[in-house]
Amino acid sequence: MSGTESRGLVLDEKLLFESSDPGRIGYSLAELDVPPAVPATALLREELTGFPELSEVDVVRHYTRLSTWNYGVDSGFYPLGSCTMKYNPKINEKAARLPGFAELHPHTPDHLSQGALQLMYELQDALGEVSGFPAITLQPAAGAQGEFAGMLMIRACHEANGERRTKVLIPDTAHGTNPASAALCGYQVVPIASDGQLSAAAVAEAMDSDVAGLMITNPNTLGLYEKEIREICQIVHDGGGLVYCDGANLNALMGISRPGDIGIDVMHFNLHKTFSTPHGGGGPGSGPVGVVEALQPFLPVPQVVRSEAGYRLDYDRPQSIGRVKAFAGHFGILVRAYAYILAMGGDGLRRATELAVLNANYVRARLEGVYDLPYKQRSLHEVVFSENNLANDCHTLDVAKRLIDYGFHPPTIYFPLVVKGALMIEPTETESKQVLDEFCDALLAIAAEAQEHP
Amino acid sequence: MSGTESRGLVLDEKLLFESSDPGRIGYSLAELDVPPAVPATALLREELTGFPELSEVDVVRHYTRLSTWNYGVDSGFYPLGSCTMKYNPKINEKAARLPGFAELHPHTPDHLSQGALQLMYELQDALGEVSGFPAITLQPAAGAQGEFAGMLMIRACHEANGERRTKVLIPDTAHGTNPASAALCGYQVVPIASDGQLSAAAVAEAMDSDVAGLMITNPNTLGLYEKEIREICQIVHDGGGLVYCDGANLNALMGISRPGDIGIDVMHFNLHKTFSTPHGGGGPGSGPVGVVEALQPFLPVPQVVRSEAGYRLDYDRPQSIGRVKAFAGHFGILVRAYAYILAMGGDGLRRATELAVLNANYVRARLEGVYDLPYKQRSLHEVVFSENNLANDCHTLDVAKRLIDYGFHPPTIYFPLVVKGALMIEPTETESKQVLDEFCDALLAIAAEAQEHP
Amino acid sequence: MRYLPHTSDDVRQMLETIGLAGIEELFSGVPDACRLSRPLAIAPGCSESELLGRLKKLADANAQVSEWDAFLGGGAYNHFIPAVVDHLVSRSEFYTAYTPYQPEISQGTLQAIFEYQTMICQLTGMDIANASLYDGASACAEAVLLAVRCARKRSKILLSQALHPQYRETVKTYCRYLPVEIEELPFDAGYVTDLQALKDRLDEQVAAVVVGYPNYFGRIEELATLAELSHARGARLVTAVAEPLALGLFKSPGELGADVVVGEGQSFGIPLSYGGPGIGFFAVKKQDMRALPGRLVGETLDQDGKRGYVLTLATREQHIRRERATSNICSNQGMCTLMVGIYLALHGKRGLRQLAEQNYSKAAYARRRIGSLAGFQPVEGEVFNEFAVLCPEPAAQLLARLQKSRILAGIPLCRDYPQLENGILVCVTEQNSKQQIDRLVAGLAGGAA
Amino acid sequence: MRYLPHTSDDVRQMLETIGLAGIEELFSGVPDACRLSRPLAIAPGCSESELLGRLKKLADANAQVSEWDAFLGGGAYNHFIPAVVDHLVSRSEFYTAYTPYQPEISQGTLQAIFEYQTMICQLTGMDIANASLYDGASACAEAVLLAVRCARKRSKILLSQALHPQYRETVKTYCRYLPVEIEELPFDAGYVTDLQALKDRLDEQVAAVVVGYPNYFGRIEELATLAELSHARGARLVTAVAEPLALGLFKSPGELGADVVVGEGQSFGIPLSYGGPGIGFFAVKKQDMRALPGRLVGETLDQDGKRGYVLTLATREQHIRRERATSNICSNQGMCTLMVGIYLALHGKRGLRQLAEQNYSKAAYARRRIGSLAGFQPVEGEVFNEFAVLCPEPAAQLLARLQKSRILAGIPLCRDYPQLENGILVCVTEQNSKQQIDRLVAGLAGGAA
Ligand SMILES: Cc1ncc(COP(=O)(O)O)c(C=O)c1O
Ligand SMILES: Cc1ncc(COP(=O)(O)O)c(C=O)c1O
Repeated sequence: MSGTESRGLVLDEKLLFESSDPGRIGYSLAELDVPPAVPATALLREELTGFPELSEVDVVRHYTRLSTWNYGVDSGFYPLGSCTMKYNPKINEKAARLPGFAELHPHTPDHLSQGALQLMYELQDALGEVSGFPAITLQPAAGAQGEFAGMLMIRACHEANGERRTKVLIPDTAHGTNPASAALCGYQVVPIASDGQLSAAAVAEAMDSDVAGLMITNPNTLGLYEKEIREICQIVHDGGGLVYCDGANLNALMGISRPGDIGIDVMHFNLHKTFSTPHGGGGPGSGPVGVVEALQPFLPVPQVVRSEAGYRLDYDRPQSIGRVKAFAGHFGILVRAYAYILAMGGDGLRRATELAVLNANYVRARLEGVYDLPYKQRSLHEVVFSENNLANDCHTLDVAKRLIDYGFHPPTIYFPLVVKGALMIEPTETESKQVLDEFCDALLAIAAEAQEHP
Repeated sequence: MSGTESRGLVLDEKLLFESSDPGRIGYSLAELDVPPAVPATALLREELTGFPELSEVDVVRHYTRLSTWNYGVDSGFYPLGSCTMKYNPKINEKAARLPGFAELHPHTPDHLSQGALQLMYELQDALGEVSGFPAITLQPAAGAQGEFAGMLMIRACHEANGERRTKVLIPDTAHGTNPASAALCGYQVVPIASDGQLSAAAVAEAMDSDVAGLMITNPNTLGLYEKEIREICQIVHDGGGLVYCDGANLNALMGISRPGDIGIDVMHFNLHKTFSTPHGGGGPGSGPVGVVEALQPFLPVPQVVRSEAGYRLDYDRPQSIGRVKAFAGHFGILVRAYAYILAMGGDGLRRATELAVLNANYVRARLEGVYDLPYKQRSLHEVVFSENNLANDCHTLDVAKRLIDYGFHPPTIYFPLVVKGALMIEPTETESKQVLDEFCDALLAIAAEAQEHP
Repeated sequence: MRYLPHTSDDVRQMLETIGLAGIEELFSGVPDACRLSRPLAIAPGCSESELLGRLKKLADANAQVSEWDAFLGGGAYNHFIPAVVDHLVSRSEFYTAYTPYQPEISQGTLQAIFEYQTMICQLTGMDIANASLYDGASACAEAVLLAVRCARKRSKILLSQALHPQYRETVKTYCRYLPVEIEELPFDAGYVTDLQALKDRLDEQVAAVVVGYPNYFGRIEELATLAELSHARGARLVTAVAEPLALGLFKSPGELGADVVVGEGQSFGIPLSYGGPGIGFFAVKKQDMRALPGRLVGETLDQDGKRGYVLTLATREQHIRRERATSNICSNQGMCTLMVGIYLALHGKRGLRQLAEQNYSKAAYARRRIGSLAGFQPVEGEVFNEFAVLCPEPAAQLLARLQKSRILAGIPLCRDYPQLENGILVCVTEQNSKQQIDRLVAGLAGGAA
Repeated sequence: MRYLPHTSDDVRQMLETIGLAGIEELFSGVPDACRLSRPLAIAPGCSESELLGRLKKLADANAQVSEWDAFLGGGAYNHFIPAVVDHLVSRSEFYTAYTPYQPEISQGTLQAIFEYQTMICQLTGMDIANASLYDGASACAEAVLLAVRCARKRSKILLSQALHPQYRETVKTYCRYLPVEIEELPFDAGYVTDLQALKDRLDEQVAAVVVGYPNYFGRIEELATLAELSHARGARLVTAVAEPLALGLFKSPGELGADVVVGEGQSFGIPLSYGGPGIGFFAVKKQDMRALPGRLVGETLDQDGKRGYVLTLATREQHIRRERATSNICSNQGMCTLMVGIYLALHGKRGLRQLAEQNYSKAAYARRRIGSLAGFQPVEGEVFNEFAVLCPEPAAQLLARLQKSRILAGIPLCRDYPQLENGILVCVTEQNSKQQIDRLVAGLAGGAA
C-alpha cells in the first residue's frame, strides 16, 4: 500500500460545460447515403442549450484526469465491510467485450443466441450448485432488486395458497435494502432485536399467522454465522412463513454451507461481490435469485431453459411474478461471473472462502484489544469493531479520515447500526498477508495517535 | 490543464522483487496434454534466482500505481519541442489490436497475409504522396534507424557509381542522431555553422568531391523553413552529393511543401510524431524512409509490392542495402499510422499542419518580448526561446521545474545547442487555444516570479 | 490460483497469529448440520487461455449485429460506440471503485455523475435527474411509484398500450402488491395513444398517465396534448423514452409538459450486450425533487471554498429511511452513467443532432421503400428511427425467411400484441447502410437478398 | 475534425494576436518554389465507424494464428498473453508519455524499466541490461559493434550460419561500411555450429563469435565449449536468443560464459503483429558496461534520501556524443519493455519454468511423432520448442498442401538455406494442443487432416 498516498479533495478540473467551446466537435459521421429528411418543424427541438462542445482530446483528458481523483481496488486495499471488494480479473473484462457477446441484440431469436443462452443456463446451474437451490433467475439487476423479486415470489406463493399475510420479520442487523424491499411488496416490517446472532426464541416470539416470512442475512452483517438458522427456519416454516436470505455475504460460505440445504427458501446473490464482477463506482451489479422448488412457478419471466432443440427463453410461466426489468438480466455482468467460476472451479471457490475468512480473522487477531470487539463469537469473512476503546473522544469517522492519510481506503463505518461507531472490515481473499499487515499497522498507529495526541 | 498538479518525485512503491513472496503465482497453465519431457540435467538451469513471485492482483496494483507517477499526453499538454506530442487517437489502439493484425505471424505466406500487405502498400503510397517520394520502405524501427538506412542507401548509391566519398555535412542545429547515424555508415561528419537558417553559401563552401551528402532538417530544429533549400540541394547535387532530410518536423509541411519536390533525395518519417502513433514512454516508433528514383534499387529488403497476383514481399533486390531489422517493420505502428491517415484524409492532414503552425505562432506571439526570441524569422510548428531575458540568474532549468509545479510538462530544453538555454516549444495541432492560454499564462507568471523573487 | 496471493507460509503464520491449528477451525461457528459434506460439483478451475477459448466459442455461437444486417430495436439500439468510451471506462480507478460514499477519494466518479445528471436534464428538458436506475423499464415503474407517492390520495395509473410492452410488464410487477390500480389505454389507428379513450378514463383517481416517446410502434406521441389533458385532471404525465437519441431531434418531453421523464440510456455508448446492463434515467421537475428515487450527486464547497461533489438527499434513501425510503435501490448503474456521459460529451450539441437526423433520414428512406412494396403497410405519421409494419404474411414466417439471408428484419409484434400477427417492428440506425436497407427491401419483397 | 479542437472563432482570435490576416500568411517563410500547388491526393477523411469497418476488412484478410493450426516460429513465437498485460499497457500515463527524460514526472516508466532490466539480467545470467534495442536482429548487430569497439584492434566477426538468417543479414547491413570483416561458420551434421571450423578460423583478429541459443534450427548450441574456445583466443562470445522462453529451462548464456547476450523479447507478452514491434534485449558483463548502446535506467536517491530512478550513462548517447556515441538509437521500445516486465512478473520464477517445460514437452512429442513418419527426419539432439525437419518432398509443395487443411506447418528453410530444399522449421508452443499436433502429423503423413 505504500506509494498510494491519498491526494485528498484537491479538485479543480472544470466541468465539461465550462471547458466547452462553441463549434468544437469530438465525433464524425459517415456521409448520409440516403436522401436527407426532417420532421415537421413544429416537432423539432431548439438546439441543446448548455450541452458541451468538445474535441476528442478534450474528452479524453477530462475523464482521464477525473479518474485520477478516484481510488479503485486496483489502486490498493479496499476493506469496505459488506461490499466484498475483491480483485476484478482482467480477463473477465475482455470476455464481456467479445463481439459475440457485446454486439448481441436482446431481440435476436433464440436459435441465433445459443451461445449466450448456454452461458446463462450454465451459470444458473453453477449458482444453484453453490447455493443449493434448484432454480435460479438471472434477471434482477442488483442485490436489492433480487430482494424485491424474492419477496414478490414469497408473496405470490402465499397468495396462490389463498393466504394474505401482512408482515415480514427483519433482524436489526439487516442491511437497509431488506426493509425497503419488503415494503415495496406491501409488507409491514417487524424488526427483531438480536444480540449478535438471531435467537430462535426471538423468532418464535415474533412469529404469528400474519407473518409472511423472515429476511435474514447469513452470515449476518457482523460476520457471524447464524448458528440457530435451522431452528429459525423451522419455526418460520411451522408458522406458515417462508425464509428469505440476503446472500450478500455468500463469500463466507462457498463450499462450506449451502443456504438451500438448511431451510432457506429464497436468496439473492450479489455477483458484484461474491463473483468478482466490478463494482463500477456504483454498479452495474447483478442480483440473481435462487429458490426452492415450491417457489419455482413464481420466478420472473423469461427463464432460460434447455430442451432438445437447444436453449431458449421461456415466457410461458402463468404464475410468474412477471418481469422486474426489460430483457433477461445484466448479461454483460453474467459473462464476467461465469468466467470467474470457470477460472476458479469448485475447489477454487471454496479456497476463496477459506482465505477470505482467514484474512478477516487475521485482521481481527491483530487489532483485537486495541480496538473494541463487541461480539466475541468466531466470525467469518468480516469483522466489526466499535469505537468504544478509542481514547480522547476519537471517533470512527476520525479513524476513517486518518486512514485516508495513511493511503488506505477506509472500512465501512456506522453500519451495522447495532454497533456504536461500527468499523466494519472485510478484507476478501485477494489481499495478501503483506497488505493486511500494512493496514493493521496503520490502524494500530492511528489508535496510538489518538492516545498520544488527543 | 488545471487539475493536474504534479506530484513530484514522491515514489515509494516497492520494487517487484521486494514485494515478492516465495510460492505466490500470477499465472496458470492448461494441463499438459502430451507426455512430459525434460532436457538432460546438465543443460538445465537452476531456479531463476531473484525472479519475482507475485499474484495477479499484486502485478495489477504495482503497475497501476507506477502509472500514476507518470504523465502522458492524455494527462495534459506536452509541449516537447521536436517531439510532436500530438493526441494519440484511441481507435488506432483498437485497430492495432484487431486479431487479424495482432495475431498474424510474420512468416505467414504472402497469399494468407493480403490484408496486412495491402495496408502496408497503401501506407507506402500515402507517405509517398505526402512527401513527394516515389518509393518508401516501412522497415526502419524509428527515426534514427531511418536515418541510418537512408545514409546507407546514399553510400550504396555512391559505391554503385564507383565513388568513395567520405564526408557528410551536418548543420549545427541538427539532432544528435544525424551525426551518429552518419558515423554508423562510416562517414566523417563535417559540421556547418548556420545562423538560424543554413545558407547556400556555407554549403557551397563546405562542398567538395569527398562529400557524400548533406543531412538537413527542414523545417530545422528552430522551427524555420530552410529558405535556401532548393539552392542548397542544387549545390550538393552539382558537387556529386545527395541530400538527406531529417523528416522529424514533417508536421509543419503536410500539404504545404513536399521534400521530394524540392531536391531532397531521401528522408525518414517519424510515424510516432507526424502520424499520431503513441510515443509509448520511449517507443516503439516507426521510421519509414522515402527515396527518389535513383535510390530505389538500394531500398532494404523486403519491400511490399503489388502484382497481378496480389501483394507480396519482394526479396529479390540485388542492390539492396539488406535489412536493418528482422521482418518487415513495426507493423503494429504502421496500422496506427494508416488509421490516422484514413481518418484525417488529405485535407485533414493539411489542416493539421496549418493548426500546428498556428498554435506555435500563437505561443510565440504571447511570449515574445517577455522571453527572448533569438531568431525572429517567421517560424513554423515550433518556437525556440533562449534564457537571455530571464531576470535574476534564473535559468531554463528553473523555468522547466517551475512549470511542473504549475501542472505542465516542460518543453524540450537545452536543444538545439545553438541557442543558449533553449526552451523549445512545439504545441502540435491537437491543443486548443484554451490550453495554450493557460500554458502561456503560466510561463508569463514564472517570468514575473523570476523578476520579483530572485 | 492466480487470483489468490496466499503462500502456504502466509497461511501458516496467519493461523498462528489467530491461534488456530487449521483452516477448518475458522469455520467452527458453522454448525455441523449446516455444513456441506462434499466438494462443490463444479469443474476444476482452468487457465486463462482455456477460459478465453471456451468463452470465444460461446460468443461465436451468437448472431452479432456487426455480422448480420440487423434491423432490431424495440428498446435496445445498435449505435456506433467510439473507441474513446471503452478506453476511458476501462480505467480501473473508475470501474474497480465502489459507490462514491467516500467523497475524498471519489471525486472522479462524483463529478462525472454530476455532469451526466446535467446532460440528462438538458436532453429531457427537466430540472433534476438522478443517477441512476437499473433500466428504462424499472425506471418507468419507479416513476409510477413516485406519481402515486406524490399524488397522495390518487392511486390509478393509465398506461398506454403503445408503451413498450416490457415497460408495462415491469410497472405491473412493481405495483403488484401496492395499492395502485393500473388501467391500459388503447392506441388508435395511427398507433398512438387514443386521446378519446384518455379523456374518458381520466378522473380524480388518476395519479399519472404513462406514454412512450417515441412509443413502441416508433410513433411520436402528441405529448403537449397528453400533458394538457392530464394536468387538467390533476394527473402527472410520465414519459418513457426508450430511444433517447430521438431527443436530439424532437422537442424534449419537459418542454412539452411532461412531469416525469424516464428512459433507457443504452443508446448512448453502452453495448447491446444481449440487453444489459443498460441504464435507467429519471428526471423530474423541481416540485418532485424530494420524491426522487435513487442517488443524486450535488455540488458543494469544501472547507477551503473549493468546489467538490457529494451524494445528496441521502435521507430519502434506504440506508437511512429503510422501509420508508423512496426506493430500495442500492447498487445501480454507475459505470453506465460514465459511458453515457462520455458518449454525450463526445457528440455534444451538434453531433447528437446530426446523428439523430441521420437515423431519422435512414428510417424515412426505409419506411418509404417498404411502403412501396405490395402488401406492406408501415405506420404513418412521425416516427424516429423505428416503425411498425404490417406485412402480407405472418411475421414469424417472414422473419425466418430473411434470416436465411443473414437479415434480422425486425421484431415480431405478435407476442405482445396478438392482434398484430403480421406486424413487425423495423429499426434503422446510422449503422445500417443504404445497401443494407436495399437488401432488406429486396428480401421483404421476396426476392433473393 | 474530431482530433482538432480549433473553432473558427479560435482561429480568428489567434491570428489576430499573431497579427496575421490569414492562415496562409503563417507559411510566408516557405518559398513559393517550394510550395505544393495542389491538394494532397489522399481520399477525404472518414468517420470512426467507416474507419473501423475498413480496418476490420483488412484484418480479416489475414490468417491469424488463433484460427489456424499454426506451427510457425523462426524468431516470432505464438505464446498466450494474459489479459492483464494489455490492460496495464493501455494506461495512457504509460503509452502516451515521451521517453522519461523528465524524472519528476516519469518515475512510473523509469521504475518499470529498471525492473525490466533486472529481470533480463536474471534471465540471461548477465550483470547489466539496457532498455532497449529495436529487436533481436538489430541488437545482434549492435553486439557485434560493441565487440569490435571493445576489442580495439580486432575487426573480424565469426557468424554461425546456424544463427537466425535475418540476424545475420542485419549484422551485415550494420557492418556494411564499417571496418569489420565478417566470416560465416558452417554448421555440422547435428545442425549446430561446427566446432572444428571454429577452431580453424579463430585467430587474433577475431573480436567475436556469434551464435544462436537455441539456433535457427532449434538446436541448443554447446555454449560452454564455444565460450571456452573463443576466450582462449581473446574473442568475445555473443549469444543471440530469439526465443528467450528457452532460458526458463536451459542454463543461461551468462552462466555458460557468454560475454554479450542479446535477443528478441517478443515471446514475453508482445503480440506477433506481423513481426513488429518486438524488443531487442541486450545484456553484458560489468566490463562492457560503458560500451553498452542505448538507454540504461539506474537507481538514485533524491535530496530527501528517497529512492528514485533516472536515465544514466547518458554521456555515451547520441544527444551528447553525437557522432561518437555508442549507438545512434533514440526512440526504442519503451512500451515493449513494459509488456515484457508485466509478463515476466505475472509468470515469475515458477511460471516461466513450467511454461518452458510445456513448450519443451510439446515440441518433444511432435518431434517424436514426426520422426516416426516415413521419410521425415527431424534434427537430433536437444531442442527447445522448435526443430528443423527434412521432408520427403520440397517444402513449398508440402506446406501448400497443408494450408488447404488450415495448417501452417512450418517455415520453409530453402530461402535461407538453398541446400535444404526439403527442410522446414516446425515450432510447437503451449498454444498448440495435442489435437493440433496430431492433425499436423496426419497432414504431413499425407492423410487428410
Ligand atoms: C448486506 C447487503 N444486502 C443487500 C445489499 C444490496 O445489494 P445491491 O447493492 O447489489 O443492491 C448490500 C449492498 O451493499 C448489502 O451489503
Ligand atoms: C529532429 C529529430 N531527428 C531525429 C530524431 C530521432 O528519431 P527517433 O527517436 O524516432 O529515432 C528525433 C527524435 O527526437 C528528432 O527530434
